[in-house]
Amino acid sequence: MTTLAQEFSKGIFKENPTFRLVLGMCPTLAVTLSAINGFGMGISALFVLVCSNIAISALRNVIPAKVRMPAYILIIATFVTIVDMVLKAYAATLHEALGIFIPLIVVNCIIMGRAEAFARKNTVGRSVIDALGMGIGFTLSLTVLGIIREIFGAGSIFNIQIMGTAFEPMGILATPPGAFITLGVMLGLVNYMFKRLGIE
Amino acid sequence: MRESYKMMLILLIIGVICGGLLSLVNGVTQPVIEARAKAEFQEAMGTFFPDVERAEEEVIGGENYYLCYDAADQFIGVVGNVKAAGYGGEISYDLAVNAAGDIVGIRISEHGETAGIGDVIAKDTFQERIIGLNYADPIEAGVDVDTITGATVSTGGMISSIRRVMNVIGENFL
Amino acid sequence: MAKKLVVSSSPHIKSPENIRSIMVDVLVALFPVALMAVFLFGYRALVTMIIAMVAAMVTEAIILRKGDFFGDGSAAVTGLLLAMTLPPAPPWWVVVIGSVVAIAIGKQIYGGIGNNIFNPALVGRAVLVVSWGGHVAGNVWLKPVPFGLAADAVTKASPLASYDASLVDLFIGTVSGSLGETSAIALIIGAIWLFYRGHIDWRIPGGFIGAVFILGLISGGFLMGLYHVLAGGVLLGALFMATDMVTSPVTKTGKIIFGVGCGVVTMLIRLYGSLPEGVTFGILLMNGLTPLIDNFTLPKKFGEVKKSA
Amino acid sequence: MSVRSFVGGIHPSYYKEFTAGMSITPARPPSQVIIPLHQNIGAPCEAVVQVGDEVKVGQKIGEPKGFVSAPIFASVSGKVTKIEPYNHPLGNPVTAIFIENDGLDTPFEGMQPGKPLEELTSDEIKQIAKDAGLVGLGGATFPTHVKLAPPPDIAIDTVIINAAECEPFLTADHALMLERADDIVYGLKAFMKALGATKGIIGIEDNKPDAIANMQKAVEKSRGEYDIEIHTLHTKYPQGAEKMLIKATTGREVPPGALPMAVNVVNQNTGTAVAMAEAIKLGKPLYERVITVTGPGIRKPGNLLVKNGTLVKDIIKQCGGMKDNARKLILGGPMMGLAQPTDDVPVIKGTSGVLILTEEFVQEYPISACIKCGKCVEVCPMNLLPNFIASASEKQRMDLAEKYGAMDCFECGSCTYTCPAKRPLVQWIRIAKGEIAASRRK
Repeated sequence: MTTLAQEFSKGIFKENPTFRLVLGMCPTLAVTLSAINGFGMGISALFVLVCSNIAISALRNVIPAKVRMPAYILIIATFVTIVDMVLKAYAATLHEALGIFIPLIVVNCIIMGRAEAFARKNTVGRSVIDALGMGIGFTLSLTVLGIIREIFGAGSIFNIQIMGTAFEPMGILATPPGAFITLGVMLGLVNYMFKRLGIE
Repeated sequence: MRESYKMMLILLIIGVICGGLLSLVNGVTQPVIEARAKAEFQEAMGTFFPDVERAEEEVIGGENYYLCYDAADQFIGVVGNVKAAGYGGEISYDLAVNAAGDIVGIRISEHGETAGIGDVIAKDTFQERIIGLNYADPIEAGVDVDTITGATVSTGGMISSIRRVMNVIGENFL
Repeated sequence: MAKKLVVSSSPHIKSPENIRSIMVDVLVALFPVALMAVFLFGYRALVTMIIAMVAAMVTEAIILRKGDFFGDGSAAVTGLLLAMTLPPAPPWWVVVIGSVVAIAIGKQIYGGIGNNIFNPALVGRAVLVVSWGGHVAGNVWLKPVPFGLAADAVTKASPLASYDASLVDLFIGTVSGSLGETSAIALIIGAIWLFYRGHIDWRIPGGFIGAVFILGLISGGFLMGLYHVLAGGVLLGALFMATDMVTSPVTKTGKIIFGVGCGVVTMLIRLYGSLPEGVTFGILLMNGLTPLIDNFTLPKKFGEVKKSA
Repeated sequence: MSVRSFVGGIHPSYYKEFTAGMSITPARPPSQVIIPLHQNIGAPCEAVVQVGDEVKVGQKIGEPKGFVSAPIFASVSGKVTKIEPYNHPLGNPVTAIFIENDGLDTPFEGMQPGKPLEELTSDEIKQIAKDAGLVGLGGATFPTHVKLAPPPDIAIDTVIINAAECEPFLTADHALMLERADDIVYGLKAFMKALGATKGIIGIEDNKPDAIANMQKAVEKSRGEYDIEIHTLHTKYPQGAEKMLIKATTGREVPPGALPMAVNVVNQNTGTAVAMAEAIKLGKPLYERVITVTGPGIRKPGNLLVKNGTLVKDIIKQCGGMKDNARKLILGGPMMGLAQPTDDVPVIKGTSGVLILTEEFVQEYPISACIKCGKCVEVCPMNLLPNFIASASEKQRMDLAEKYGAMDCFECGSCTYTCPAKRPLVQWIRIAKGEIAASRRK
């Protein structure tokens, strides 16, 4: 039996959804233009993940197995719509930047994956811990990618200019190919590090 | 048979709860969203026409045009929320024309042009060539506006789109 | 018998040629081009070439953890080829980043020489074009002044944007452009050396230049066809970039298809794209198709009769 | 006449200068010969003499056990001292007959001149070839009488004498053409008569103009009688591979997996033609042959007439011994010959050369990744993709190796020679061929 601490940390390190499981690539590649976008996307997914894990775990004995998918979709879609509306009202710029990728959280593999693989088999408590771990792992990865792309692609971090006026941003990092290249290089580095540390 | 009724019932209940939750959240956020949208538009209009008090929306050819009036309800100009064909897809931009038919402002809101080349359309070097042109001017690439070398498609697309928008504005509003 | 006899399987003799000697041949072939670049654009051209080569070699030495900076020479070739695609005097850091990207991301990430899918020098250039287009592919070039020190030379648009250069200027190279692309005569001299040494054959350059010429001819007549071949980077691309062994097909038919494909994409970008020049992306695109082309053009074995349909 | 060729091939340094133009000298008689009972493609022989027997030169000592095989003869006169396994040029030890030379060279009584060629029938010629133990002397050692007996539904119209001698270093055939031109033509005529062929072709690479001139003279003598042509071939390796030779001389392409008979052609080696002539004229079976002893590692190179079963070390001793920097001993040419771990090995019918290479030829090159330069594709005479086959073999993808045509490779080694990345292409292809053949047998 894994401890709660392990349950929590696995999402951040060993089973990091972005760098280890390579899940949820669509938002990862699309929104990590800047640190704040990556962070916003991560937090949105984290919120949906936690809420849906709680709901699904709580209802795990109520929902018949045959219709669990539609039920999950309903639940997840509800939380996603809530996130969408709240962001639109209180963080309009972020909402505009994330665009279609907020509604698309519904089909994010991580959320469906955790619902199917974890929440429906575990207690509410463990599911929350799992969701928090996975969500934070996702948020961290996206933020790191966003930070890298923002520093070199725009010369700033969280919209604070840090590189001075002489710096000329590396335009390719602001484009979709830049997202692929950054992700690829990060995947390589993270896996190299894990190998060095003996974690497979 | 009984089992499938039970399934449907459970799905229905979940659906109802979800729907209720959403309408609740919507009730809180909807007014905020509307207020924000209005403020944003006001601000946008304001950059072109500082005196704007209210605007009327008109849709021509799938694009929005806002007729701006000042406090005295005097027509002061039109802002077109329009699109041009660029190299990297559509370019969305706002074009402001005053009552005399002069272009007073242009603002690129969205584009996919190549950084360092096509994105000159969002820079002053290109926009300065546009501002001040009149409805009666030819507005033609190479005649009174030059395209920018290396970004012929982006700048050329913008110029021909502006000519088209000016025609729409001229025929409908001036 | 003094020492033990060595046993190995046949053949027991090997051609003296190795990767290093091929790379040295490429460097030799690029020498007239480099010389012409320095002659046309001044000492800054030399500085750019040296920065690019040194940065490429140092990057490779660091990644491979080796002390021999020249190694098999491929990094030096990549660096020099990259420099050839750059304007005479881009900021030094642009050149360095281009070389680092070319070696690290264009080549070593795939497993080093032989395993890369895309031409490393062009990967470096593509990243630079997209990132700092203003510095490497913008609208301002130095107008070459033979024997001049170029520092205060006039700026002028690329001949592919203005279509006003004379064919003689294009042939000699007294037009604005990248270091290695302006002088057709120097490129041809270099390529003759490579032909003579057997490192390139006619198929890729023939297909490439042929396609560019024919499409140019269709678009604006014989002189326009010639103009498209001589202006811009077609000769540099066709003779030195597309012929990169690692990233082009090995089959004879495949080479022709590859060359024609490069030419067609180049011309499509030139005639219908927003960029004035399309050689870089034309070649990179076809690089991606290379394994496919090879697989579809497996040669007929000796003695094999083509099955009639 | 135009110079003929095929597509592909390489131009290595030929190193023929070591022995070119040297006349054939008989080797010093060895004190003992060790004659392996397996000397050709096909079944090994069985000894028909016993320890203690006295044998004479040309006496049959090994009887073949199958159709695709050839008898073996004593090359010296003397006493059989041992019959036991001994080192063999092909690797594993093989049962061999040890004969102590009495130095008398007493000829076997059975060696008598027979009827002249004009009076022989086709079947008689085939029988003479079989009885004389003739095999292809180019190195493949395919029994000659098998080649002379095509299936009844195939009519052979052309016999080609392979005098290309495309392997670098070797000059044995060259020497034969200078000294035994008449016998070569005689042998060719015998082959043509045996097969009922109407045309004879002698293919010679254009780096041997003196041989071409000499052969031309010999051919002139029988003009009108037989239709024999000399074809000048472009000097390149592997011009002497049978499929390449047939393509160059007749323009016909042997289909993959088929024998030259499929295109109505039979190939014979220069040395085989001479042996055929000797068998008819003198009744002499195949017990000695011309071997080129050459290479930068030998003190006195030369073209030697060597008795079957002579130990290589005896030959080397006669040629002044190895130089101090000699590092590699090869039986055959440098492209397809076999490196030997020891010089204590007898020469056999198929041994065309003794090649000693020095240090600079045996240095190890670091093998790098394939840079897909395509040079191997360009040189492959079979028009295969050696780099693809080798890479597939390296990755244990024998299915892919087969798809790319591994089984059509005849291991000429041109790809390995030319590879700038120094990749052992033909070696990997050999592995693939072995595994594919093994899986086909299953």
